[in-house]
Amino acid sequence: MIAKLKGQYGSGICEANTYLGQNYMVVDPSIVSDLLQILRNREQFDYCVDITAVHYPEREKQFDVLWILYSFSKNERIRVKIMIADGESVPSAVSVWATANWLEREVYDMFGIRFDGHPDLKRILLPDGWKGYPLRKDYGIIQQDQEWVKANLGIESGQ
Amino acid sequence: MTDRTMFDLKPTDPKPADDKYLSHLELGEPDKTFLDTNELVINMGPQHPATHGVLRVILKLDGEKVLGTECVIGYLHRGVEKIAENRTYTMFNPYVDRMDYVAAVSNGLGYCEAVEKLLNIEAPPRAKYIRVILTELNRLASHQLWLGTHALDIGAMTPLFYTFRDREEILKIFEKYCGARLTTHAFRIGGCQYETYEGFERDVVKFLDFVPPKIDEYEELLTTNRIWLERTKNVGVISRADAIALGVTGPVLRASGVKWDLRKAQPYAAYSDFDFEVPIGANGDTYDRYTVRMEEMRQSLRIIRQAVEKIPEGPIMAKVPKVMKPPVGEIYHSIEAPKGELGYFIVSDGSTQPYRVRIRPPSFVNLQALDIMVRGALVADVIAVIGTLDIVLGEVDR
Amino acid sequence: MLDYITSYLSSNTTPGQAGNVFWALVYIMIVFGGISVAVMAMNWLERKALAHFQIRLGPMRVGPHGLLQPIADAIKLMTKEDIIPAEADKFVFWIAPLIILCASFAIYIVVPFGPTHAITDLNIGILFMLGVSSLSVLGVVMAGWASNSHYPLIGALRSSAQMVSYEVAMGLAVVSAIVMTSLHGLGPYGVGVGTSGTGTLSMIGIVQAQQEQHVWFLFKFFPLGFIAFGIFAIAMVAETNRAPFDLPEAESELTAGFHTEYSGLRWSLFMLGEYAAMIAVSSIAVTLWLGGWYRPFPNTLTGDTWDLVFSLFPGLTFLALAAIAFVGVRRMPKHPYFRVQTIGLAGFGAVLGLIGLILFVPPVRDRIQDIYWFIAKVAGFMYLYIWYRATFPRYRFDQLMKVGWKVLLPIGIGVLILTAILGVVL
Amino acid sequence: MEQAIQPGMQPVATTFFFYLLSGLTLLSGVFVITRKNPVHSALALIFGLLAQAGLYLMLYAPFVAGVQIILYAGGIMVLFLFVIMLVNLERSQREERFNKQWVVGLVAAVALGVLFVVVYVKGKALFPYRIAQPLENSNTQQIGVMLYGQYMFAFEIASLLLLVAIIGAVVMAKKRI
Repeated sequence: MIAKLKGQYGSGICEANTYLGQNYMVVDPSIVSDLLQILRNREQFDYCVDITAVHYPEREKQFDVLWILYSFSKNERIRVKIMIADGESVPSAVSVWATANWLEREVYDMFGIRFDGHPDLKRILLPDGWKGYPLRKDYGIIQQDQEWVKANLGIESGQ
Repeated sequence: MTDRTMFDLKPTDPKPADDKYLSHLELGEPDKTFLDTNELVINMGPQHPATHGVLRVILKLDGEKVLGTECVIGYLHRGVEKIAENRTYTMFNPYVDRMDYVAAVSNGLGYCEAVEKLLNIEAPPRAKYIRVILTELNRLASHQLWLGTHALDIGAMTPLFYTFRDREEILKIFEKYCGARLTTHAFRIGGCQYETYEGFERDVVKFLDFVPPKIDEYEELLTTNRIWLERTKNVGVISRADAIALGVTGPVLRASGVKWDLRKAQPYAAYSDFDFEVPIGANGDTYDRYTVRMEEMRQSLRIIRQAVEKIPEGPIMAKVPKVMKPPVGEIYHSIEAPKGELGYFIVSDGSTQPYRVRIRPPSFVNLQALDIMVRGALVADVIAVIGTLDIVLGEVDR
Repeated sequence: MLDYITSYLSSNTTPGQAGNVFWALVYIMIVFGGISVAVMAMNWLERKALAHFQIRLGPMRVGPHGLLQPIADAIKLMTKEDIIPAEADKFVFWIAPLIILCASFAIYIVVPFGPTHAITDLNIGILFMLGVSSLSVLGVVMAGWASNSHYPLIGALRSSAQMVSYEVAMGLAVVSAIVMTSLHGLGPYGVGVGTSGTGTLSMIGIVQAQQEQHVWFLFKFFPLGFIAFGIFAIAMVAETNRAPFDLPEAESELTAGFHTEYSGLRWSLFMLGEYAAMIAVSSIAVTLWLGGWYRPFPNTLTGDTWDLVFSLFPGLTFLALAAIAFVGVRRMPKHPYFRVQTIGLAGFGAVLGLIGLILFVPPVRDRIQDIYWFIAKVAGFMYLYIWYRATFPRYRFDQLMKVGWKVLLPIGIGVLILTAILGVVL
Repeated sequence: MEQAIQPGMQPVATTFFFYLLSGLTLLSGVFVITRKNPVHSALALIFGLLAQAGLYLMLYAPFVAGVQIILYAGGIMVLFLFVIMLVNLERSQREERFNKQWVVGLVAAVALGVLFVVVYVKGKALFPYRIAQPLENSNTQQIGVMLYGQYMFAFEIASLLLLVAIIGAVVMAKKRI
């Protein structure tokens, strides 16, 4: 499969490897939209387990965005990873897997990564007017949106 | 028309500002008669007896028919993933119990196994067996709690008390084993902290003999009850294709006819040693989800019985370094929690604290299916479907 | 004065018929007071019985075995803050519970607890009952609307649609009972005797017709009477908004339905109305189908011996209750903390036993008979209400309507037509 | 007190009740047209109908009274309330309440007034001072006999009319049958 994909995309697949028995590939953000389609339709990864992101503030391309996929017919998992810089947006996978809807919203909520083509991209766990993206590394663990807390809860601080 | 609906009956100020009464033509929208119905937007929750916590569902209704829903979640958000980044691997272990608090043991199992994988160690067989016994007991407790509350939502009060009576026996075993009943923190990375107490096996076997007639009792109250059938059959149907596309897992997926259980598909702990069935449903309706869960309870009992019979002697803790520093790398490990696939994606940067812990909560993903399951149904069905999804808000919001 | 009372007791008309204002007032006091007490007792019994269905104990703290719980509840409800939502329509909000209460209590005007133990015997008794009970819908609708809130309004809509629908089925079942009063056929199984007479709408007349025909209407034209009774028994549960038809107050969907916004005394008026209505419709069912105040087998098991045997039942019942109370005393924990409770329970048992003994005194024994059998039959229905609540899940709204219109109504019409035909043919 | 127990109806304060009920009827009639909130109007109408039922009872027509309560107060008015509550009241409250059709109203009022006066003047001749009291017990029976005997045809026509109304309502309400 990897070979086939490599043949198709060449250098678009930067790395395809296995770590602790788990397959993952790192791909170029430009091909990820197509690649997910192909994985879903041709390679039968019909179940999108999870979409998430990791923040590396010291890197130039600050964010890893990951898709964890599973194929019922092959009983196989694969992780697709791309690296993007802050402010870059990612193609949405909602049209490929309906479940991506909330998962992408959560990534947006926590990291501020925008997904192009998402039908309703807004915060999901945090309140709508909240400022800041808590799972970024520069967001402190006791940090909070003081303004929001004051305005909506009528208290000085949530701590 | 403003966003006031037909149900906003009493105006705050019936007179217009200029204090002049208008004929109905002057009021505009002359083609709109009073017989035109408006949609009613109703807010279910966050404090509502049937939303199982602080779920808020905004329902758009036409009469009693549901045109659409929107879930507003996050009222119980505690930033568990952020906390993980600021604690060591060991310190974070008890936190996961607080997510799905009715199935805390499963949460702990998933986390411990994920970290073990990252550390490249394996728990000893005896620990694995203890883990299986406790996890399956916990699955039973979780399903019992689900059944009680689900039946209560549909209006049958009595099963709630029956299930809580029997769940109590499970919690007693937990309490005897580790001192806690709900958020047990039963497992440690690398095995189990505690050896089973004196008489543990006897207690479990006694429970195994005690509970099957009780499950029959629940079924007697519900399974063939005509009202129950009418309330659950063909309600909240989700097709196989939709279920897969929406990524729902656990009993919800199996009720739609997908025979997929992580305990079979990718066995973890000691599950490969046991013989059990994976029940599936045919129609993907609320009744199928009910029967699937009921059968799962029985299968759990089967697994526990085998585990108690075959439990090996030996150590319960693997050799684990005092200071855990997993090598740089990423791991995704998932288990079959009572509610579906519970996954942990852990990124290690080689330090004592995880660089990132992503928890893939089954309730969160399953809840997303609520919308398509209740479209075109009635308000009462929304309650039934929320119940049948078996969500725990602690896990949805983390 | 004593003569006056005894002369009244030996008369054979109800105070309403006699046009006797004084006795009518006395009866009204007794009946309404009795019903209020019965509602409290029912409240306690329901909580207790439901608890035992559900392997709980129920109220145990206030008084021995929670016997004083209803009183504590009543005091609590009366002293609670009475909240009226700011945007509510004050007048309608205020009057709604009163309407429900009046409607459910007014039914008792025609309920015959015995041949003379009724406030009055209207010759349109059953019609009056149907009319008055339909008025409680108004209270529900008004309460839901006046609260100016979504849940109560939906609850009120559901409730009124439900009550109006089931009234139709109920009416049909009632009509077949009325038809039976004028038809003296023996039915396929030859139960009863053929006499001559005209039909009646009067509640006392209906009971007497059953006695004359030597058959409870439940068994008349078997199984027609049975089916009609079944329809009534289902419709009356729906009519009183009780499980499994308790959609208007479906707590898991609509929090508390039409009385969500009510609190304190006003809320308790709703509850009082609901329970009073439950007892009222059960009384109607007993009157129409179960031979009203007559003891079992009044025509076959005749003679002094049987009369004596059946007249012992009231006293025996109270003695049995007293015995249960004394068993409870024996089982009370022997701890000083429980001493007051133990003494209280023993006292309660003693009172019950005393009442039982009084009921053995021949004059009392004879007079109390009618009322005892009537109440015993009604109590059976009350127990059914609790049993339903413990057993059944709740119907969905469309299913409820389906049952009402597509099942009960056609069957009701069929039964009515068949009854009429059978009555003419046989 | 001693002779209070006697069989047969004893009219109790008839005149008082007549004026009480009539007054209630009139008062609620006035309320029906003057209340701004249609729900209040409907409630007033219900009270009026109940008071009328009381008047029927005084005329020894219990069956009519019972039917009045069941059908009007219990049935029709509930549906009325239903409709009114679901209509956008905010709008209707901002609309003009009276149509200002003074001429028509005046004509109608004058016509009614004339009729009333004529009946009052001639009534004593037209009707006997006190009509024979029908027996309360046979009233219901007589209505039945009348409806299914003498007025059979009219009765059936009326039921046919109702059937048409039902079908019409279903056709109008259902978009697709």
